Amino acid sequence: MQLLYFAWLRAKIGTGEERLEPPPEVATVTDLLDWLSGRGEGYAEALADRSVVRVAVNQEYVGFDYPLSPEDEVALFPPVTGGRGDVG
Amino acid sequence: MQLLYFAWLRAKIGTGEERLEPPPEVATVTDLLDWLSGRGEGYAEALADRSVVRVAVNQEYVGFDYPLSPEDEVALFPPVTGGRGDVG
Amino acid sequence: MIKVQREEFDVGAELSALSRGNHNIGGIASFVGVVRDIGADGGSGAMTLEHYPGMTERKLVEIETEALARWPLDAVLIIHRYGRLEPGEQIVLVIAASAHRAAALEGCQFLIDWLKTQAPFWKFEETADGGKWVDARSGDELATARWDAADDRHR
Amino acid sequence: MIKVQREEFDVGAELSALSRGNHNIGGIASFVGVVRDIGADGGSGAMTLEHYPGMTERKLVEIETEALARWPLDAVLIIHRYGRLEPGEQIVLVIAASAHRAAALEGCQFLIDWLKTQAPFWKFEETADGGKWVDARSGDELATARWDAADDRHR
Repeated sequence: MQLLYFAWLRAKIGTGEERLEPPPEVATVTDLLDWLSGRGEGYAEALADRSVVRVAVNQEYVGFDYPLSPEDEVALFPPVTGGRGDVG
Repeated sequence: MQLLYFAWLRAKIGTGEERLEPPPEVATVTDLLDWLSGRGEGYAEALADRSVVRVAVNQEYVGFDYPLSPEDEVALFPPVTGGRGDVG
Repeated sequence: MIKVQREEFDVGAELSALSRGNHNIGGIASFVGVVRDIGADGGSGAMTLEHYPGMTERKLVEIETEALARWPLDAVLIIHRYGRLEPGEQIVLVIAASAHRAAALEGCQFLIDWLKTQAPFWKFEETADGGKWVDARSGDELATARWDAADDRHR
Repeated sequence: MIKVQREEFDVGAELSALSRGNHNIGGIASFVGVVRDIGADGGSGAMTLEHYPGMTERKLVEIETEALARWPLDAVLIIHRYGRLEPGEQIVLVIAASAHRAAALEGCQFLIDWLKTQAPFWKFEETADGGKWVDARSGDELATARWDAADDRHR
Protein backbone atom coordinates (compact mmCIF):
# COMPACT_ATOMS: atom_id res chain seq x y z
CA MET A 1 0.00 0.00 0.00
CA GLN A 2 1.33 3.40 -1.01
CA LEU A 3 0.91 6.00 1.76
CA LEU A 4 1.13 9.77 1.13
CA TYR A 5 1.08 12.50 3.79
CA PHE A 6 0.69 16.23 3.19
CA ALA A 7 1.05 19.55 5.08
CA TRP A 8 1.29 19.22 8.89
CA LEU A 9 0.51 15.50 8.75
CA ARG A 10 3.66 15.06 6.66
CA ALA A 11 5.63 17.27 9.05
CA LYS A 12 4.49 15.36 12.17
CA ILE A 13 4.92 11.91 10.65
CA GLY A 14 8.31 12.92 9.27
CA THR A 15 7.93 11.65 5.72
CA GLY A 16 5.78 12.48 2.72
CA GLU A 17 5.58 9.02 1.24
CA GLU A 18 6.16 5.43 2.25
CA ARG A 19 5.25 1.92 1.14
CA LEU A 20 3.73 -0.20 3.93
CA GLU A 21 2.08 -3.63 4.14
CA PRO A 22 -0.65 -3.39 6.79
CA PRO A 23 -1.82 -6.72 8.26
CA PRO A 24 -4.92 -8.36 6.73
CA GLU A 25 -7.22 -7.13 9.53
CA VAL A 26 -6.76 -3.54 8.26
CA ALA A 27 -9.90 -3.49 6.09
CA THR A 28 -11.03 0.16 6.18
CA VAL A 29 -9.58 3.67 6.47
CA THR A 30 -10.40 3.71 10.20
CA ASP A 31 -8.49 0.43 10.64
CA LEU A 32 -5.53 1.96 8.82
CA LEU A 33 -5.53 5.12 10.98
CA ASP A 34 -5.68 2.97 14.15
CA TRP A 35 -2.81 0.78 12.90
CA LEU A 36 -0.68 3.77 11.84
CA SER A 37 -1.23 5.46 15.24
CA GLY A 38 0.53 2.49 16.86
CA ARG A 39 3.62 2.90 14.69
CA GLY A 40 5.15 5.75 16.70
CA GLU A 41 4.70 9.08 18.46
CA GLY A 42 4.69 11.15 15.24
CA TYR A 43 1.90 9.07 13.75
CA ALA A 44 -0.10 9.11 16.99
CA GLU A 45 0.17 12.88 17.24
CA ALA A 46 -0.66 13.48 13.55
CA LEU A 47 -3.75 11.27 13.73
CA ALA A 48 -4.98 12.18 17.24
CA ASP A 49 -7.76 14.53 16.07
CA ARG A 50 -9.45 12.79 13.16
CA SER A 51 -11.89 15.64 12.65
CA VAL A 52 -9.07 17.46 10.86
CA VAL A 53 -7.88 14.47 8.82
CA ARG A 54 -9.07 14.05 5.23
CA VAL A 55 -8.48 10.92 3.17
CA ALA A 56 -8.15 10.19 -0.55
CA VAL A 57 -7.89 6.68 -1.96
CA ASN A 58 -6.53 6.51 -5.48
CA GLN A 59 -6.91 10.31 -5.66
CA GLU A 60 -10.61 10.41 -4.75
CA TYR A 61 -11.97 11.68 -1.43
CA VAL A 62 -13.40 8.85 0.69
CA GLY A 63 -15.01 8.43 4.11
CA PHE A 64 -13.42 6.67 7.07
CA ASP A 65 -15.44 3.51 6.41
CA TYR A 66 -14.01 3.11 2.89
CA PRO A 67 -12.63 -0.43 2.24
CA LEU A 68 -8.95 -0.67 1.34
CA SER A 69 -6.98 -2.96 -0.99
CA PRO A 70 -3.25 -3.73 -0.79
CA GLU A 71 -2.53 -1.91 -4.07
CA ASP A 72 -4.32 1.33 -3.10
CA GLU A 73 -2.67 4.76 -3.00
CA VAL A 74 -3.88 6.26 0.28
CA ALA A 75 -3.30 9.96 1.03
CA LEU A 76 -3.83 11.58 4.44
CA PHE A 77 -3.96 15.37 4.79
CA PRO A 78 -5.67 18.29 6.57
CA PRO A 79 -8.67 20.14 5.07
CA VAL A 80 -7.45 21.91 1.95
CA THR A 81 -6.64 25.64 1.87
CA GLY A 82 -6.03 26.45 -1.79
CA GLY A 83 -7.68 28.82 -4.19
CA ARG A 84 -7.33 32.12 -2.41
CA GLY A 85 -5.08 34.86 -1.18
CA ASP A 86 -7.22 36.00 1.72
CA VAL A 87 -5.60 33.91 4.42
CA GLY A 88 -4.87 35.02 7.93
CA MET B 1 -35.90 74.38 -20.49
CA GLN B 2 -33.19 72.23 -22.02
CA LEU B 3 -34.63 69.07 -23.63
CA LEU B 4 -32.47 66.04 -24.51
CA TYR B 5 -33.61 62.94 -26.45
CA PHE B 6 -31.70 59.68 -26.82
CA ALA B 7 -31.81 56.46 -28.87
CA TRP B 8 -35.07 55.86 -30.79
CA LEU B 9 -36.77 58.82 -29.09
CA ARG B 10 -34.10 61.03 -30.65
CA ALA B 11 -34.56 59.33 -34.02
CA LYS B 12 -38.36 59.72 -34.00
CA ILE B 13 -38.35 63.32 -32.74
CA GLY B 14 -35.63 64.17 -35.24
CA THR B 15 -33.25 66.02 -32.93
CA GLY B 16 -31.10 65.18 -29.92
CA GLU B 17 -31.35 68.50 -28.13
CA GLU B 18 -33.49 71.63 -28.16
CA ARG B 19 -34.29 74.60 -25.95
CA LEU B 20 -38.03 75.10 -25.40
CA GLU B 21 -40.18 77.35 -23.23
CA PRO B 22 -43.26 75.34 -22.21
CA PRO B 23 -46.26 77.40 -21.04
CA PRO B 24 -46.69 77.91 -17.27
CA GLU B 25 -49.37 75.18 -16.98
CA VAL B 26 -46.65 72.56 -17.72
CA ALA B 27 -45.86 71.78 -14.08
CA THR B 28 -44.83 68.10 -14.11
CA VAL B 29 -43.14 65.56 -16.38
CA THR B 30 -46.55 64.23 -17.44
CA ASP B 31 -47.62 67.76 -18.40
CA LEU B 32 -44.44 68.12 -20.45
CA LEU B 33 -44.99 64.82 -22.29
CA ASP B 34 -48.59 65.84 -23.08
CA TRP B 35 -47.46 69.23 -24.34
CA LEU B 36 -44.59 67.78 -26.42
CA SER B 37 -46.97 65.21 -28.00
CA GLY B 38 -48.95 68.11 -29.47
CA ARG B 39 -45.90 69.59 -31.18
CA GLY B 40 -45.93 67.22 -34.17
CA GLU B 41 -46.19 63.68 -35.49
CA GLY B 42 -42.62 62.71 -34.52
CA TYR B 43 -43.16 63.75 -30.90
CA ALA B 44 -46.56 62.04 -30.73
CA GLU B 45 -45.13 58.79 -32.07
CA ALA B 46 -42.06 58.88 -29.80
CA LEU B 47 -44.16 59.47 -26.69
CA ALA B 48 -47.17 57.26 -27.54
CA ASP B 49 -46.16 54.36 -25.26
CA ARG B 50 -45.00 55.93 -22.02
CA SER B 51 -44.24 52.55 -20.45
CA VAL B 52 -41.00 52.60 -22.49
CA VAL B 53 -40.11 56.23 -21.75
CA ARG B 54 -37.66 57.03 -18.95
CA VAL B 55 -37.01 60.53 -17.67
CA ALA B 56 -34.03 62.25 -16.02
CA VAL B 57 -34.18 65.79 -14.65
CA ASN B 58 -30.81 67.43 -14.09
CA GLN B 59 -29.25 64.00 -14.70
CA GLU B 60 -31.22 62.13 -12.03
CA TYR B 61 -33.97 59.60 -12.76
CA VAL B 62 -37.43 60.92 -11.81
CA GLY B 63 -41.03 59.75 -11.93
CA PHE B 64 -43.74 61.19 -14.20
CA ASP B 65 -45.16 63.28 -11.35
CA TYR B 66 -41.86 65.12 -10.81
CA PRO B 67 -42.29 68.94 -10.74
CA LEU B 68 -40.37 70.91 -13.39
CA SER B 69 -38.68 74.33 -13.34
CA PRO B 70 -37.87 76.50 -16.38
CA GLU B 71 -34.11 76.04 -15.93
CA ASP B 72 -34.21 72.23 -15.72
CA GLU B 73 -32.32 69.90 -18.07
CA VAL B 74 -34.90 67.24 -18.98
CA ALA B 75 -33.81 64.07 -20.80
CA LEU B 76 -36.20 61.55 -22.37
CA PHE B 77 -35.00 58.11 -23.41
CA PRO B 78 -35.88 54.40 -23.56
CA PRO B 79 -34.87 51.92 -20.83
CA VAL B 80 -31.09 51.67 -20.86
CA THR B 81 -29.22 48.77 -22.49
CA GLY B 82 -25.57 49.25 -21.53
CA GLY B 83 -23.13 47.13 -19.62
CA ARG B 84 -23.14 43.94 -21.62
CA GLY B 85 -22.28 42.15 -24.80
CA ASP B 86 -24.99 39.50 -24.64
CA VAL B 87 -27.60 41.29 -26.70
CA GLY B 88 -29.84 39.69 -29.29
CA MET C 1 -12.21 54.93 -10.54
CA ILE C 2 -14.45 55.36 -13.55
CA LYS C 3 -13.65 55.94 -17.22
CA VAL C 4 -16.04 56.63 -20.11
CA GLN C 5 -14.19 56.46 -23.40
CA ARG C 6 -14.26 55.57 -27.10
CA GLU C 7 -10.88 53.82 -26.96
CA GLU C 8 -10.20 50.11 -26.42
CA PHE C 9 -8.84 49.14 -22.99
CA ASP C 10 -6.26 46.55 -21.87
CA VAL C 11 -7.70 44.36 -19.10
CA GLY C 12 -4.33 42.99 -18.02
CA ALA C 13 -2.84 46.47 -17.71
CA GLU C 14 -5.88 47.71 -15.75
CA LEU C 15 -5.70 44.75 -13.36
CA SER C 16 -1.99 45.33 -12.76
CA ALA C 17 -2.44 49.07 -12.20
CA LEU C 18 -5.27 48.48 -9.77
CA SER C 19 -3.44 46.05 -7.52
CA ARG C 20 0.10 47.41 -7.82
CA GLY C 21 1.55 48.24 -4.43
CA ASN C 22 -1.63 47.33 -2.56
CA HIS C 23 -0.68 44.21 -0.62
CA ASN C 24 -3.94 44.17 1.31
CA ILE C 25 -5.72 42.81 -1.77
CA GLY C 26 -6.40 39.07 -1.62
CA GLY C 27 -8.87 38.71 -4.47
CA ILE C 28 -9.68 40.56 -7.68
CA ALA C 29 -12.93 39.81 -9.49
CA SER C 30 -13.56 41.21 -12.93
CA PHE C 31 -16.13 41.12 -15.70
CA VAL C 32 -15.60 42.04 -19.34
CA GLY C 33 -18.55 42.54 -21.68
CA VAL C 34 -17.79 41.75 -25.32
CA VAL C 35 -19.74 42.41 -28.53
CA ARG C 36 -21.13 39.07 -29.67
CA ASP C 37 -21.11 38.25 -33.35
CA ILE C 38 -24.75 37.37 -33.59
CA GLY C 39 -24.97 38.75 -37.14
CA ALA C 40 -28.43 40.14 -36.31
CA ASP C 41 -30.76 40.03 -39.31
CA GLY C 42 -27.91 39.72 -41.76
CA GLY C 43 -26.12 42.76 -40.38
CA SER C 44 -22.40 43.23 -39.75
CA GLY C 45 -22.73 42.30 -36.09
CA ALA C 46 -21.36 45.73 -35.20
CA MET C 47 -23.19 48.07 -32.83
CA THR C 48 -23.11 51.68 -31.80
CA LEU C 49 -23.35 52.68 -28.16
CA GLU C 50 -25.01 56.03 -27.52
CA HIS C 51 -24.83 57.57 -24.06
CA TYR C 52 -25.76 60.68 -22.08
CA PRO C 53 -22.49 62.53 -21.41
CA GLY C 54 -22.46 63.98 -17.92
CA MET C 55 -25.19 61.76 -16.54
CA THR C 56 -23.16 58.69 -17.46
CA GLU C 57 -20.20 59.77 -15.35
CA ARG C 58 -22.50 60.81 -12.52
CA LYS C 59 -24.29 57.43 -12.44
CA LEU C 60 -21.05 55.43 -12.65
CA VAL C 61 -19.65 57.34 -9.65
CA GLU C 62 -22.91 56.65 -7.76
CA ILE C 63 -22.67 52.94 -8.56
CA GLU C 64 -19.02 52.85 -7.48
CA THR C 65 -19.88 54.68 -4.24
CA GLU C 66 -22.74 52.29 -3.53
CA ALA C 67 -20.45 49.25 -3.98
CA LEU C 68 -17.84 50.79 -1.68
CA ALA C 69 -20.56 51.36 0.93
CA ARG C 70 -21.80 47.77 0.75
CA TRP C 71 -18.56 45.77 0.67
CA PRO C 72 -15.05 46.21 2.11
CA LEU C 73 -13.41 46.87 -1.25
CA ASP C 74 -9.86 48.13 -1.69
CA ALA C 75 -10.35 49.24 -5.27
CA VAL C 76 -13.08 49.53 -7.89
CA LEU C 77 -12.75 50.25 -11.59
CA ILE C 78 -15.49 50.78 -14.15
CA ILE C 79 -14.64 51.41 -17.81
CA HIS C 80 -17.50 51.79 -20.29
CA ARG C 81 -16.94 52.52 -23.97
CA TYR C 82 -19.25 54.31 -26.39
CA GLY C 83 -19.31 54.74 -30.16
CA ARG C 84 -19.18 52.06 -32.87
CA LEU C 85 -17.91 48.62 -31.83
CA GLU C 86 -17.16 45.57 -33.99
CA PRO C 87 -17.87 41.97 -32.94
CA GLY C 88 -15.25 40.73 -30.50
CA GLU C 89 -14.51 44.22 -29.20
CA GLN C 90 -14.71 44.88 -25.46
CA ILE C 91 -17.56 47.13 -24.28
CA VAL C 92 -17.27 47.29 -20.53
CA LEU C 93 -14.92 46.30 -17.73
CA VAL C 94 -15.68 46.21 -14.03
CA ILE C 95 -13.15 45.20 -11.39
CA ALA C 96 -13.61 44.84 -7.64
CA ALA C 97 -10.61 44.11 -5.42
CA SER C 98 -10.76 43.24 -1.75
CA ALA C 99 -8.89 41.53 1.05
CA HIS C 100 -11.70 38.99 0.89
CA ARG C 101 -12.74 36.79 -1.99
CA ALA C 102 -16.49 36.96 -1.36
CA ALA C 103 -16.51 40.77 -1.22
CA ALA C 104 -14.62 40.98 -4.52
CA LEU C 105 -16.96 38.54 -6.28
CA GLU C 106 -20.18 40.04 -4.92
CA GLY C 107 -18.98 43.60 -5.49
CA CYS C 108 -18.15 42.77 -9.11
CA GLN C 109 -21.56 41.23 -9.73
CA PHE C 110 -23.31 44.18 -8.08
CA LEU C 111 -21.39 46.68 -10.23
CA ILE C 112 -22.30 45.01 -13.50
CA ASP C 113 -25.93 44.41 -12.48
CA TRP C 114 -26.46 48.04 -11.49
CA LEU C 115 -24.55 49.40 -14.43
CA LYS C 116 -26.91 47.63 -16.79
CA THR C 117 -30.04 49.26 -15.38
CA GLN C 118 -28.67 52.59 -14.13
CA ALA C 119 -26.07 53.77 -16.64
CA PRO C 120 -27.59 55.73 -19.56
CA PHE C 121 -26.32 53.74 -22.55
CA TRP C 122 -28.33 52.56 -25.55
CA LYS C 123 -27.30 49.98 -28.13
CA PHE C 124 -28.01 50.23 -31.84
CA GLU C 125 -27.37 47.02 -33.80
CA GLU C 126 -26.51 47.12 -37.49
CA THR C 127 -28.84 44.96 -39.56
CA ALA C 128 -29.27 44.28 -43.30
CA ASP C 129 -32.07 46.87 -43.48
CA GLY C 130 -30.22 49.58 -41.57
CA GLY C 131 -30.39 48.76 -37.92
CA LYS C 132 -32.47 48.54 -34.77
CA TRP C 133 -32.35 49.73 -31.19
CA VAL C 134 -31.86 46.93 -28.69
CA ASP C 135 -34.72 46.51 -26.22
CA ALA C 136 -34.04 46.36 -22.50
CA ARG C 137 -34.74 43.01 -20.90
CA SER C 138 -36.91 42.48 -17.88
CA GLY C 139 -34.23 40.14 -16.54
CA ASP C 140 -31.92 43.12 -16.08
CA GLU C 141 -34.29 44.93 -13.78
CA LEU C 142 -34.83 41.72 -11.83
CA ALA C 143 -31.07 41.37 -11.30
CA THR C 144 -30.97 44.86 -9.82
CA ALA C 145 -34.08 44.25 -7.73
CA ARG C 146 -32.27 41.28 -6.17
CA TRP C 147 -29.72 43.69 -4.67
CA ASP C 148 -32.46 45.97 -3.38
CA ALA C 149 -34.12 42.99 -1.70
CA ALA C 150 -30.76 42.13 -0.15
CA ASP C 151 -30.50 45.57 1.46
CA ASP C 152 -32.07 44.47 4.72
CA ARG C 153 -29.39 41.87 5.17
CA HIS C 154 -26.47 44.10 4.19
CA ARG C 155 -27.34 47.27 6.04
CA MET D 1 -8.45 24.15 -19.67
CA ILE D 2 -6.46 23.63 -16.48
CA LYS D 3 -2.85 24.41 -15.61
CA VAL D 4 -0.93 23.58 -12.42
CA GLN D 5 2.40 25.37 -12.40
CA ARG D 6 5.14 27.08 -10.39
CA GLU D 7 5.41 29.96 -12.86
CA GLU D 8 3.66 33.32 -12.72
CA PHE D 9 0.81 33.85 -15.20
CA ASP D 10 -0.34 36.88 -17.23
CA VAL D 11 -4.07 37.47 -16.73
CA GLY D 12 -4.40 39.79 -19.72
CA ALA D 13 -2.73 37.28 -22.04
CA GLU D 14 -4.89 34.43 -20.71
CA LEU D 15 -8.08 36.45 -21.19
CA SER D 16 -7.10 37.33 -24.76
CA ALA D 17 -6.16 33.75 -25.62
CA LEU D 18 -9.42 32.44 -24.20
CA SER D 19 -11.72 34.73 -26.17
CA ARG D 20 -9.70 35.07 -29.38
CA GLY D 21 -11.75 34.09 -32.41
CA ASN D 22 -14.79 33.08 -30.35
CA HIS D 23 -17.39 35.69 -31.22
CA ASN D 24 -20.14 33.85 -29.36
CA ILE D 25 -18.70 35.11 -26.07
CA GLY D 26 -20.61 38.06 -24.59
CA GLY D 27 -19.17 38.10 -21.08
CA ILE D 28 -15.97 36.99 -19.38
CA ALA D 29 -15.84 36.77 -15.60
CA SER D 30 -12.57 36.18 -13.82
CA PHE D 31 -11.13 35.93 -10.33
CA VAL D 32 -7.49 36.29 -9.33
CA GLY D 33 -6.30 35.24 -5.88
CA VAL D 34 -3.30 37.21 -4.62
CA VAL D 35 -0.95 36.66 -1.65
CA ARG D 36 -1.85 39.30 0.93
CA ASP D 37 0.93 40.97 2.84
CA ILE D 38 -0.48 40.31 6.26
CA GLY D 39 3.02 39.95 7.76
CA ALA D 40 1.73 37.13 9.94
CA ASP D 41 3.43 37.03 13.32
CA GLY D 42 6.33 39.14 12.12
CA GLY D 43 7.05 36.84 9.19
CA SER D 44 7.96 37.79 5.62
CA GLY D 45 4.36 37.51 4.42
CA ALA D 46 5.50 34.86 1.96
CA MET D 47 3.85 31.44 1.79
CA THR D 48 4.50 28.05 0.30
CA LEU D 49 1.76 26.13 -1.45
CA GLU D 50 2.05 22.35 -1.21
CA HIS D 51 -0.19 20.18 -3.38
CA TYR D 52 -0.88 16.56 -4.32
CA PRO D 53 0.44 16.13 -7.87
CA GLY D 54 -1.89 13.96 -9.90
CA MET D 55 -4.90 14.38 -7.67
CA THR D 56 -4.73 18.17 -8.15
CA GLU D 57 -5.05 17.88 -11.93
CA ARG D 58 -7.79 15.29 -11.57
CA LYS D 59 -9.87 17.47 -9.23
CA LEU D 60 -9.43 20.60 -11.35
CA VAL D 61 -10.69 18.73 -14.41
CA GLU D 62 -13.67 17.50 -12.37
CA ILE D 63 -14.47 21.04 -11.23
CA GLU D 64 -14.18 22.35 -14.79
CA THR D 65 -16.45 19.56 -16.06
CA GLU D 66 -19.01 20.28 -13.34
CA ALA D 67 -19.11 23.99 -14.26
CA LEU D 68 -19.54 23.13 -17.96
CA ALA D 69 -22.42 20.82 -17.01
CA ARG D 70 -24.19 23.48 -14.94
CA TRP D 71 -23.85 26.60 -17.12
CA PRO D 72 -23.71 27.28 -20.87
CA LEU D 73 -20.03 28.26 -20.86
CA ASP D 74 -17.95 28.75 -24.00
CA ALA D 75 -14.62 28.52 -22.21
CA VAL D 76 -13.22 27.81 -18.76
CA LEU D 77 -9.67 28.28 -17.51
CA ILE D 78 -8.21 27.35 -14.12
CA ILE D 79 -4.58 28.11 -13.31
CA HIS D 80 -3.30 27.25 -9.83
CA ARG D 81 0.31 27.81 -8.77
CA TYR D 82 2.33 25.91 -6.17
CA GLY D 83 5.67 26.52 -4.46
CA ARG D 84 6.88 29.62 -2.61
CA LEU D 85 5.02 32.87 -3.28
CA GLU D 86 5.83 36.41 -2.12
CA PRO D 87 3.21 39.01 -1.07
CA GLY D 88 1.50 40.51 -4.10
CA GLU D 89 2.10 37.42 -6.23
CA GLN D 90 -0.84 35.80 -7.97
CA ILE D 91 -1.86 32.35 -6.70
CA VAL D 92 -4.87 31.33 -8.73
CA LEU D 93 -6.85 32.43 -11.78
CA VAL D 94 -10.29 31.25 -12.83
CA ILE D 95 -12.08 32.47 -15.94
CA ALA D 96 -15.55 31.61 -17.20
CA ALA D 97 -16.71 32.93 -20.57
CA SER D 98 -20.22 32.66 -21.92
CA ALA D 99 -22.67 34.19 -24.37
CA HIS D 100 -24.54 35.29 -21.25
CA ARG D 101 -23.38 37.53 -18.44
CA ALA D 102 -25.11 35.66 -15.61
CA ALA D 103 -23.64 32.30 -16.66
CA ALA D 104 -20.13 33.76 -16.78
CA LEU D 105 -20.44 35.38 -13.34
CA GLU D 106 -22.05 32.38 -11.64
CA GLY D 107 -19.69 29.93 -13.33
CA CYS D 108 -16.70 31.92 -12.13
CA GLN D 109 -17.96 32.04 -8.56
CA PHE D 110 -18.73 28.31 -8.62
CA LEU D 111 -15.23 27.48 -9.90
CA ILE D 112 -13.45 29.41 -7.16
CA ASP D 113 -15.79 28.16 -4.41
CA TRP D 114 -15.32 24.53 -5.39
CA LEU D 115 -11.62 24.89 -5.98
CA LYS D 116 -11.15 26.08 -2.42
CA THR D 117 -12.71 23.01 -0.85
CA GLN D 118 -11.93 20.35 -3.46
CA ALA D 119 -8.44 21.03 -4.80
CA PRO D 120 -5.68 19.46 -2.67
CA PHE D 121 -3.55 22.50 -1.82
CA TRP D 122 -2.19 23.49 1.58
CA LYS D 123 -0.72 26.85 2.58
CA PHE D 124 2.28 27.31 4.85
CA GLU D 125 2.83 30.88 6.06
CA GLU D 126 6.28 32.11 7.03
CA THR D 127 6.36 33.59 10.54
CA ALA D 128 9.10 34.97 12.81
CA ASP D 129 9.37 31.60 14.59
CA GLY D 130 9.48 29.50 11.44
CA GLY D 131 5.98 29.21 10.07
CA LYS D 132 2.55 27.70 10.42
CA TRP D 133 0.06 25.78 8.34
CA VAL D 134 -3.05 27.77 7.47
CA ASP D 135 -6.29 26.30 8.87
CA ALA D 136 -9.26 25.75 6.59
CA ARG D 137 -12.23 27.96 7.32
CA SER D 138 -15.73 26.75 7.91
CA GLY D 139 -16.91 29.55 5.60
CA ASP D 140 -15.30 27.77 2.66
CA GLU D 141 -17.30 24.60 3.13
CA LEU D 142 -20.45 26.67 3.53
CA ALA D 143 -19.77 28.40 0.19
CA THR D 144 -19.53 25.00 -1.50
CA ALA D 145 -22.59 23.69 0.31
CA ARG D 146 -24.55 26.62 -1.15
CA TRP D 147 -23.96 25.19 -4.65
CA ASP D 148 -25.02 21.72 -3.51
CA ALA D 149 -28.23 23.19 -2.10
CA ALA D 150 -28.78 24.95 -5.44
CA ASP D 151 -28.66 21.65 -7.31
CA ASP D 152 -32.40 21.14 -7.23
CA ARG D 153 -32.91 24.41 -9.02
CA HIS D 154 -30.15 23.87 -11.59
CA ARG D 155 -30.72 20.26 -12.53
